[in-house]
Amino acid sequence: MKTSQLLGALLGSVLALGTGIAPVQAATTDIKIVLPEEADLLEPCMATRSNIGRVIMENVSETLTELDVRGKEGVMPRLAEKWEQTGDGAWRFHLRQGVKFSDGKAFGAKDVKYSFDRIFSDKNICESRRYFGGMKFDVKVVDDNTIDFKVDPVQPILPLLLSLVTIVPEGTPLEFVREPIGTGPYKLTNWTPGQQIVLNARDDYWGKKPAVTKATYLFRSDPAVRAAMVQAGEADLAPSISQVEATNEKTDFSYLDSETVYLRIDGNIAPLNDVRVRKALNLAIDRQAFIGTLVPQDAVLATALVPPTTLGWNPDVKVFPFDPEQAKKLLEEAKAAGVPVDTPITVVARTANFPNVTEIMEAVQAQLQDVGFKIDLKFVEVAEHEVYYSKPFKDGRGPTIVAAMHDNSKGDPSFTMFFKYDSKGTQSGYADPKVDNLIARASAATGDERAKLWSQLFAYVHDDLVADALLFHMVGYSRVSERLDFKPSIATNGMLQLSEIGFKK
Amino acid sequence: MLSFIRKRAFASLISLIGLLVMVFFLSRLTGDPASLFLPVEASAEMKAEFRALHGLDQPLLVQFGQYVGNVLTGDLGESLRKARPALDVVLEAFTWTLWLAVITMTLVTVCAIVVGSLAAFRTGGFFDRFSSMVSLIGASVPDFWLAIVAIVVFAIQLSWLPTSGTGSLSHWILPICVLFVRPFGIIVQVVRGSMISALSSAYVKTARAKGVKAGPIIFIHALRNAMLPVITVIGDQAASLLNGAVVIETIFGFPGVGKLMIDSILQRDFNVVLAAILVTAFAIFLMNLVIDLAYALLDPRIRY
Amino acid sequence: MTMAIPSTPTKDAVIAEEPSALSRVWRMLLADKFALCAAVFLIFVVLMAIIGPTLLTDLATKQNLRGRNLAPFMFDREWFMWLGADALGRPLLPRIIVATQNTIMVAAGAVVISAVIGTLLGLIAGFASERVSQVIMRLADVIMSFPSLLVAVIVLYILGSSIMNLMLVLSITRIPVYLRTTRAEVLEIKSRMFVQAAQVMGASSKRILFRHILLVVFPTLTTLATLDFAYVMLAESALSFLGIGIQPPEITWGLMISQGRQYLTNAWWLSFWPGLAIILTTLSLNLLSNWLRIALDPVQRWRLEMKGPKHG
Amino acid sequence: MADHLLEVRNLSVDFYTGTGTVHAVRDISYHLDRGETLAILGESGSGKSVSSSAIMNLIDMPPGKIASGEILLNGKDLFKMSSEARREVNGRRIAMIFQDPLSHLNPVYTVGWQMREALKTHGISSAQAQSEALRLFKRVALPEPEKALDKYPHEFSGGQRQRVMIAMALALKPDLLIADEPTTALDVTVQAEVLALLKELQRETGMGVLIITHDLGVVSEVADRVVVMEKGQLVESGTVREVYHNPQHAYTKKLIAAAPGKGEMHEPHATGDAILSVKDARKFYGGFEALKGVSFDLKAGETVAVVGESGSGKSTLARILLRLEEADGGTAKWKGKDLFTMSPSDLFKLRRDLQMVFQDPTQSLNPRMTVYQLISEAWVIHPEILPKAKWRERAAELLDQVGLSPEHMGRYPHQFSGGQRQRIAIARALALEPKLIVCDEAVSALDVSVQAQVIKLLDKLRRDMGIAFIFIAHDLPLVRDFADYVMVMQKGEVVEFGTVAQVFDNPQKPYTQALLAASLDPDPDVQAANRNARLTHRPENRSRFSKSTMRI
Repeated sequence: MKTSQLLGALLGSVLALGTGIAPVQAATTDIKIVLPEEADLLEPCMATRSNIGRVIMENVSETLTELDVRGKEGVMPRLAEKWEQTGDGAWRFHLRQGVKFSDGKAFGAKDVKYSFDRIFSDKNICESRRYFGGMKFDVKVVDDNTIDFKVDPVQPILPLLLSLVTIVPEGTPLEFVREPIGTGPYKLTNWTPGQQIVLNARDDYWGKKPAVTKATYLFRSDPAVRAAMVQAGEADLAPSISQVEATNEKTDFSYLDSETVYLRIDGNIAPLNDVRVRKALNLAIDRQAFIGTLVPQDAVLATALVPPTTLGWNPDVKVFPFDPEQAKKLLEEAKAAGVPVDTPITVVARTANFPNVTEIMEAVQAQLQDVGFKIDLKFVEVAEHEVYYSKPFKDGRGPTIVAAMHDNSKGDPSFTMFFKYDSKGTQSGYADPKVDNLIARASAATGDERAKLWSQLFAYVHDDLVADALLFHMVGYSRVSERLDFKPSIATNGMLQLSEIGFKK
Repeated sequence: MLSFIRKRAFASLISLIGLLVMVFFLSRLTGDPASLFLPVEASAEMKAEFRALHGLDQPLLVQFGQYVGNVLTGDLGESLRKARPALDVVLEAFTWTLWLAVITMTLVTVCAIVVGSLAAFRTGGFFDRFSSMVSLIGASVPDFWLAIVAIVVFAIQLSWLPTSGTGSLSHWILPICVLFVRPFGIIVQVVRGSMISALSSAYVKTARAKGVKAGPIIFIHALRNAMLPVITVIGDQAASLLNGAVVIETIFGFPGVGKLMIDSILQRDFNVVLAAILVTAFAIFLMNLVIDLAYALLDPRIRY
Repeated sequence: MTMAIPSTPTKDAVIAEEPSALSRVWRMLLADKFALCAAVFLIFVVLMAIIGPTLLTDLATKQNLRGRNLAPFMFDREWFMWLGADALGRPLLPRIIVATQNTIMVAAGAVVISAVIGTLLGLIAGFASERVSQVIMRLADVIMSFPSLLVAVIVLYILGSSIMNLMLVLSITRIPVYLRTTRAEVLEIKSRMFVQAAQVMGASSKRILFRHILLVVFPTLTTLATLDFAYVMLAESALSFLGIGIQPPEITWGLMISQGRQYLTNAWWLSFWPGLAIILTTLSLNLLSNWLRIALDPVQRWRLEMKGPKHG
Repeated sequence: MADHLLEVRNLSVDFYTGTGTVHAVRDISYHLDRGETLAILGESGSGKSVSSSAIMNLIDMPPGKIASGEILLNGKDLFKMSSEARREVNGRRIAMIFQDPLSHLNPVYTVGWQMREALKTHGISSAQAQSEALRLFKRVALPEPEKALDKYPHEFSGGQRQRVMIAMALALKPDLLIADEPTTALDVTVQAEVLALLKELQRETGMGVLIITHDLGVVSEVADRVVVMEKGQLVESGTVREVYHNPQHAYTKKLIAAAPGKGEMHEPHATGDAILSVKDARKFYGGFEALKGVSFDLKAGETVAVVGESGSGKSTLARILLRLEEADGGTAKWKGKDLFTMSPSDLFKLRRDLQMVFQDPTQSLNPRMTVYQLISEAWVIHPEILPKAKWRERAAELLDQVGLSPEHMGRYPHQFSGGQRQRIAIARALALEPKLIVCDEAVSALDVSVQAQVIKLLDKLRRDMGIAFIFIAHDLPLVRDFADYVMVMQKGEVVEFGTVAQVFDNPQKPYTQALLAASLDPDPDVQAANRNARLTHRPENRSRFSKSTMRI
């Protein structure tokens, strides 16, 4: 049995060798996309994970709603045509008609309910479940094309949340699947693990037929290699390449990629529990010096953990200036007040967390040391990083700063603020009642009120609490073959809609 | 003969069991796969559910008992991340590695034997000094460094070969060439040393006294005698290739078992790690057996 | 009988004059120019490893974001910029020199630990009963097939990443090499006449093992360790390259290659120089090990001694 | 002049080494005719093999160089031929057999393959080569020649292997056969047979034979003429009888004088009780009985020689007496205590009394220890013998006693010659002040002249210190000058035991007689007589030979 498998695999690879000798120039509407990391699953309910989402999100599996990341339209219809909030805070969604799954089955309200039930099943661990923590759902099928969501507590941003839930046909196994069935414009036609994933355009798609007829995904971990492949014509699109490689104006585009780099401070431990020390820390870092050197020219200095496109982003909050003298003064003040500023502070960073992480952190270390901090820089691999980053924190730990990168491309701060600043947040280093209060109020509010409350929170966290040292909103670079018409967006990190790709005439 | 194989198999089985036990328990000391599989924002409950789903919440000994039970029925468990049987994942990757190793080692063996033998025939001559230098440098170059330099030169600057990945025959050239260098350097030196002593041996003198030509003296009389230490080294080198040329596979995006192993270790995908170790250890056992048989084949004085 | 070279011509007449050990080593080194260069280079490397960090650490860690990836061979600049600068504008030449200490220390530590443990186990395995020997050999098999990367991740996760722990990781994976070699040698030497002669004199097993057998195995082990030093250096740099070895801000040559990797297309020197340092060092070690193989063997030593400049 | 089959004229061969040029042979000349046998006699380092290597083109150049001279084969200068032509000469016109046929036969090919290769190299077809090989194997009287062709060298006994070599050499009926120490590693009876075979074949084919040897006995047995070499120079030549009876050169005289077996025979004179009394000692290796109940007594200051061919159990006896191996039966009383069953602590004390000198001093001295370390180790192990302060002094004394300069204490064994090394080994044994020394082939590996010196040393020690010896040897004449008693062993049994005079002058058992008859006497006249005597023993001889080969 096992030997026959092995033999089969051997034979298969011989064939692969034989057939792959000359890469036939396929139809001009076929494209190849080279990604840094292979999807280990193609599970629709895991599509919020970037390595999966880039392949299947809105290409194979669609959602009820969709966030407009290019314009200012906010949440747009996708599989739901429209929706409204009923009196008791529940939401009613009216579904699109005439939609078919790629296996031929018609799409209806029962599929939506099934998709929700599946997420909460104990037969799997769907990642999208995390967006609904602490919520009770009551999903009712009204008719084939109408569905009601009653959520406790009331969710003012439910339509936005539903942009994260992919719809699978009723009857999909509860366990993770490797061959997703969806309503999207493409279907999965080939997946050779370790080598490629192929999507083909569907003829029976409900919407506008996309220009790309076939997309082949390849995976290379080295950014230089990815860039070189587009240059050499081995691929048409490399959604993320490194800044160093992005040298060709015609093919290389930068985009704000919703990743924010920051130093998470554990404000429970002296001397970091002193706000003067935290302020000194912020003043000691010469953020501007990184721009255009270790951090791409187009990167933006951060004043909040969410990118400027997010609801409630506060333009009045200003970046801390680089002022080592002031920093030294603050440190002295703190020292005079009995704060143990000489305690060595451990800065933990993750290897290969973001481009140039080593150099950036070494530079930050040097800058901090220049104003008198004692810094131990420690690089760890992902599993260990997680131990430092998330609660429960270790007892008896020393003062610790964790360099991390946070991604929120979803337009609302709620996906960020609770986790990072609330006293119950898993990565929060603070227990500040005012922060907790603002987060609770903002999460429940709607419209302008919501934006205002978030704005207040951003200002408080940055200026008064000085919770962390925010660094940069990072920029990604894509290399796009000259025959393609495509501009990357803030969502490109987690989602790559093939329907947005056109061809230059 | 059979009893020899049986004895070897038994010894290997013991080693394999020891290996499994150590890897099983030690790897579980290296952190929680749940927090790696799930996003950082995931709640403690979700993590607990993940552990329950994969039986990671059980006491270690219970987990081990279950694992052993499953292994005995031929089930090596599922990959935590890929929702596929771990063995399938490993065999798929191992096939690639096997090809890479077989092709590389075949080339290495042939080239090293020819070069080493010729160098030994005229010790101290130009060819000898040249090949000694080349092989020494070959044995000294860090392969990952060579790999990235090769990519820059041949794939990026000259665009002769694809940068990495798989798909066509040309994709194999760079990885094989890079992997070739070090074993070649090492084996040439062993062949040379072994051939020098074989060529100065008494039976070669006899052959010369018989009037045998130089070619047959080198490649028939001396070589077969010189092969014993050489195949030991070939075996060692092949074993390290079978274990997966981790760095090279990573750099060239080659979906082999070495890359799978490092990925699985970093992701704490225990079942895949264990399956990968089992498969490679078994392959290495088979290879060592073949080498032992080759000893007997080459030298009639060795009988098992 | 022998015909290549007639056995030492001065056979019965006078016993070969014996110069002091040091001058003998020197003369044997002179006889092999490659080995001489290798030895000189290695001494230089070791010197750098010892004094480099104290002299140059400040220079090597001084960042200058405006001088990033400065190209090499700008001889009009200060000497330490001659090999260029890295992504933080730190001069490469002092960095390579400072990194020597970690690189050499890890390799040396790993070699010493693995050689001592491996040799001891090998001596025991070769001399003890069949059963003990089998247990040890199986243990060696287990270590051999234990993926070294997994060892690295386990040790570094549990004990944290440090130079000491990296030594530990690398030495664990190299123990079987010494173990097997020593055991094989012991098995062979055990049956030699001088061991029996010692037995006849009433020497204890311990004495035979350590005074007689170890003495004879020692040169083989020295040669092996020299060779292994090169291997461990490469392994260390590969680990650092994969990101599971030494972590910044500590530096080793392997780590420097890894850090320079992303700049290969536009600043090749970042990876090239440390790579060259590794090549030269391993090459020297290989050359020296080849020389040691001959120099430590009294039967072959004459080849070197005879080649020495004007002798007797 | 051109009539000679082979003529070596003014040959000088140099070897380049770092120290300068070594003149391996200097200006030597000799000739050889068809049907004639010429012996080159010399000790190790004399360069006796160099000229034959030059004939066969076996000298590696560099480092070797033919400095001058010519070698004429049937009047044609070999040095003027192309290397291809010389390759053709090798095997076809001149063939060669060597000492130690085991290492000179390729271990990984069957002897049949190697035979056929010799034939096919010179243009014989495969089928013909096969039948020819079989014929030759029959001719050299290999048992079961058909099967023998498919066997590997290690599956034969030493004598059979030399027969294979001879068959291979004679495959193409060469004009000249060079035999380089063809019988050195063989038992005496086998040696006699191989030499006889060579003579027989020479008579048949009329070839010239050039035999290179260190053994005067071999010269007197087979050669017509002899040339004597010393340190690369030809010091004497002439017919065998002339040279033996009327040596001109001092070196030749020394060689002839050193040949053992001509001195006075000892008469046992020791009195008192036996210090060692062996009764019925037995040893098994698996199912094979290596010692089948050996008994003898030894008094203080006495020497028992144990003589036998390989496989006779003589070394096993030594090993069990020294407890290097455990005996499987019998007793050996050392001063009343059975040393076979002695407790470890008693055994440890016994080690002082009982010492051993091994065959090969190169191997029995740890190459990494200095002479001082080697000797003083005895006192490290047995500290009660001597306080540490006196070690150096005593070591110097011992070295002086064995005839070595005490200044050499700091040197390593490889810096000494073979004979000197054996003296070191003896000094080491003496350090423990033993009562009995077991010498296991202690002088077999040494040159004849050195052999004589070492024997003289041992004899002196016996006289001065009253040490008893068990002297194990395969060579009878050697024993004759040194032993009090001789014990002849065969297949694990004592065949004959008696005083030297009894055994040598009046051997009782046929095996002893055969042994005596087979040993070669340096005197060509004596040897001729022996040869005639041996012919009468021949049938019995053959049967013993085949049995012994089964066993090895």
